[in-house]
Amino acid sequence: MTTLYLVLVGVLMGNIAIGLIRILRGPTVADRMLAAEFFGTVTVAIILLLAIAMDKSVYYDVALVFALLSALAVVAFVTRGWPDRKSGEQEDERG
Amino acid sequence: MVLFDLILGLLLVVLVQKCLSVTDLFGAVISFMAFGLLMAVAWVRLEAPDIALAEAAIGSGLTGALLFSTLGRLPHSEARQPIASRTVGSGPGYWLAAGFWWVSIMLLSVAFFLSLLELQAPGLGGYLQERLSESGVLNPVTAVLLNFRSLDTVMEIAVLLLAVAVVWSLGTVGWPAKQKLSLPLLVGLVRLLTPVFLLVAFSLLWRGNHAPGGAFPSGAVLAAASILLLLAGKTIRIYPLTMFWLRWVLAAGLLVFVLAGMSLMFAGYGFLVYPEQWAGTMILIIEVSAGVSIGAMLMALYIGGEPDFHAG
Amino acid sequence: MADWIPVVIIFGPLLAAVLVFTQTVRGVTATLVTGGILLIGLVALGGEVSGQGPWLTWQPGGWPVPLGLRWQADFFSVAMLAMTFLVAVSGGLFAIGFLPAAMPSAARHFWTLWLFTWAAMNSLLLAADLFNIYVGLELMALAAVGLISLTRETEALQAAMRYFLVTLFGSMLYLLGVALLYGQYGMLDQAALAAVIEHGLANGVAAVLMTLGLLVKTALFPVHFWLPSAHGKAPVPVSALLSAVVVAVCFFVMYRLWSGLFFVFLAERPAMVLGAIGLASILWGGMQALRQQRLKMIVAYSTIAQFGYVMLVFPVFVADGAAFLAWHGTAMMVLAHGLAKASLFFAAGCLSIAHGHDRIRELTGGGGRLGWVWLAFALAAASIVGLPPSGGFVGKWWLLQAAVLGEAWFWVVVMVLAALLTGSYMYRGLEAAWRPAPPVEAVRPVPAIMVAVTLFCAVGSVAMGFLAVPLEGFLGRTFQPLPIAGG
Amino acid sequence: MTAYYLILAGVILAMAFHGLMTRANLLRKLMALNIFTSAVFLFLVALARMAEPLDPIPHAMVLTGIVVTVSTTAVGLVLLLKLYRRTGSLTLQSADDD
Amino acid sequence: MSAADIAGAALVVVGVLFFLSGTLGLLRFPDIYTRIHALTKADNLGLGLICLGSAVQSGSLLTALKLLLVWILVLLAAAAGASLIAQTAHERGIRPWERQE
Repeated sequence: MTTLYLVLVGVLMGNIAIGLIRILRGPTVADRMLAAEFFGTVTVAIILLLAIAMDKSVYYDVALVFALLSALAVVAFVTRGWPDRKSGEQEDERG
Repeated sequence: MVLFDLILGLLLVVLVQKCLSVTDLFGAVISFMAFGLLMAVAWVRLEAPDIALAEAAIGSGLTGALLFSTLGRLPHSEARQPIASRTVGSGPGYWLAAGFWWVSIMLLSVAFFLSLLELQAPGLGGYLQERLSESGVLNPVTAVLLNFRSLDTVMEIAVLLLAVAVVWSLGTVGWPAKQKLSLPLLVGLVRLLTPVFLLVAFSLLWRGNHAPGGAFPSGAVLAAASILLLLAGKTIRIYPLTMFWLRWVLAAGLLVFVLAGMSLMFAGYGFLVYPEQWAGTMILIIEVSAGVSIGAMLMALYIGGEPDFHAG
Repeated sequence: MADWIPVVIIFGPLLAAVLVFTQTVRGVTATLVTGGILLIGLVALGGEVSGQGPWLTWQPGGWPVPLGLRWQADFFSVAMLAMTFLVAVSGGLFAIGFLPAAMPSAARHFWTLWLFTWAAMNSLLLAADLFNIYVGLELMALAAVGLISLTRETEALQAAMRYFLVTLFGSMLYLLGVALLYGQYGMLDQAALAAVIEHGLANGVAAVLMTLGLLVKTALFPVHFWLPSAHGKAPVPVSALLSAVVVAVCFFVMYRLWSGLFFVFLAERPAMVLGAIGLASILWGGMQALRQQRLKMIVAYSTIAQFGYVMLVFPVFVADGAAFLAWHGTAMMVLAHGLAKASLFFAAGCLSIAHGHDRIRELTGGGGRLGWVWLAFALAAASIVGLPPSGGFVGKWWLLQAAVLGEAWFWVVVMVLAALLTGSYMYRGLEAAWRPAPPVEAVRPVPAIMVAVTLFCAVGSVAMGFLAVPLEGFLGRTFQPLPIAGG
Repeated sequence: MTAYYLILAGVILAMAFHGLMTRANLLRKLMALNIFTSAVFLFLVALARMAEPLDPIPHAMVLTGIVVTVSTTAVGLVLLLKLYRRTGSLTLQSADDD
Repeated sequence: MSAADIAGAALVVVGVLFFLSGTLGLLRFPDIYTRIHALTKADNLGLGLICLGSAVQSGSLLTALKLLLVWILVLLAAAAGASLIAQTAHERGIRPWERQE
């Protein structure tokens, strides 16, 4: 049984490897961010499968925290991380 | 299991190589965040749940947000930049020094890899199991952090508070930051997620005594919740009085820990020596205060400067 | 033993820093009150150490060693704590006059970072656990970065960034060495490891990594490039603290390792390597100091040279001469160098306040209050060079005696050469003193407290020479094998 | 079998060290320093796993290290932004001691 | 190999297949808007099925509810993230891909 899950985890890791190509080729910044978000979800899936393979229920909490934090990364990217040339960059702090 | 390790190791190496050599800065940051995610998978593989929690909350959540807010202020982060630094010096002196350095580093790394074979890794696991019952908590990592090696944790919270002091000394930040573009969806999302964040944060804090969790992951989840509120534009207005309380909340974790230790010393038990019957409750009090103030400190680090309420 | 002593010494400045951060106490009063409390703690510690044998140990958290942590103190750590106390308090007093004149905007943040650095140094001087030393090194490094970048000028920010990258890399090398040792023996305490450690590749690599990490932080030859810009561009009281004590504390940690944990490895070859590093630092620091145009840069480069000189203790010690004499010489030299270096930077600060710059060519001679500043500069320079009555002389003389007794003639020649080199670049700074006194209106008034503090440190450094005999007795039992911790 | 992770940590250490030394961009240097730190922590946790029974002391050390690393990285990023505002570039000019 | 195990395993395998489709979509689709579609498929169904599979397999109600929460959270994050990115991409003037006849 655990070998099946480990094979599946291997397949998911393959997904990450393929997703990496999008990071390199992605023309716009948003494509790279999509790949990053995809990695977040795949990591949650991998941790869930590992939790079953190593049958430790504590890893479900790790997956829960990961699921929570994936929202933060995307929101941080959209509001602060996307360099925006048109509207210029306000100086929002006094050095 | 071996195949899994090989793939994981390969992916980690490829991500590190991409992070350091892809020309576009943004791609490098994304590869670095992916590296953080896979490190969390490695912690799960090596059966370190506490570290996986901390890496999830601090590594991929907070560091990612920090990097994005930095990248957002560097307009040309997408442009192709020269990767390698131009060779600084020239002439025989430089090449002699570079050659000396290169050889010595090669020798050191070969010796390092050879020495890996010798490591017996005796470990203190067995020794700790015997003394765990006296520590007042069930989770061994929390026992080590807050009872056996509590001095390390005190100084580590001091490092965090010092980081906030240094960031504040480097400049002030307009508060509340003007929101660049209105995203009603984001406000809705934040209104839904914030209760879940708080629930998870305090559940992590509460079960720190008997299961993986504790002050650091819960503090990081609290900081993530407050960063989400900040990004959605939902920030409180700061007056001189709130500024006064903000400084005390930041310093609360360190103060409670040190004063608890000192009071134990004056009570005759010795610095940070918990009496058997109160160990559990004292550790809980210290952990709650540390968790809340770590959340505040990580939030202050994200803001990146002393909030300047005159601007608001 | 009184459990409260290390707690007061480490957490006194830390609590003061937190109180200053929360703006409940003004910075100056916090520093002076902490100074008072620490004076009591130091006197009590000195009494305990001289009373109850060379080594004192405390166990915070109350657990026996392999599981818990340990603090330890011997004569050398008491002397270093005293020197840190003197430089920190005098630097604070100097800052009272210097901050309003030089950087009024940053004065608000100065005191918190100053007290944090003080707490980090005290904890490093008392720590016996390898991982606790790592956290202490990070605390000190972060505070130093904050202090260097306080003026927010471009030069200071670049120096702070360079120092930040280099010193964190050094801490990581140190931690890697600690991880190797933990992998080999499963223990983190110096004494426990010293009893168990023997020759082996893993231990050798761990020793090299930890020493390399600390060399990076002590800014010795192969990895010295960050120090001149960091110490030269930082505000004066900061460069005084950094040069006099922060670098000395890093050397102290290396001294603890090589005289305790890695004492088994201190055979012929590693001692020669350490000596060669010292020699290279002396030559490189000296040559660069001769080329500098600004007074503060000369003093910064002399730090590299002086700590190169101090590294000569390893080959001299191995040359089976009077081993104890070599260690006493090192201890005395580090202490005297600390006070003298602080006084040199304070003098450079007074001169830069008076003239608005510190380029040697345009500095004017000693007149009025500047006369006292130049006198202090001369006394401190004498102690650094090692002229007879001063503390620096006693340290170098003991080291020279040990080298002669051990027939390490090569190192004797090196020491003499180093003394000549030091003398030449110190004189370069000093020759401006003989120029005619400046017209009164050309020079801005220097606050009295700054001149007093400069003079106090210089006289302190020289006075250590006169106290050589009792100090020798006090340091006499410095070199003892580490205490075998219980449990 | 977890000894494999020691070798993996060593490889990542070497790559991060190379990146730290050769990259001029300060943000890349900061990321290389973080990767170097993660590799040291991977080394520690692999040691913890190799010990019988599982040894939680390195776990506590790594937890402390992660918090220290995130605070130093935050300071490094703010310093980097201040430098960028002043000099307009993300690289350190060579030490110009006049 | 109880029935629950087999059912769980089957669900997980299908879940992984959806992830594969998500990856291919992320790679092959021409512009950002279509890639978002591919991504949300992977999130909703891929992870949903894996959560369901492991919930069935774990047997305890508490774990099942926790996994349900994980799935809902990822759904929320993916949906909100997708529309946020699409909206800002549109504002930044990234035009959708048209088929050149």
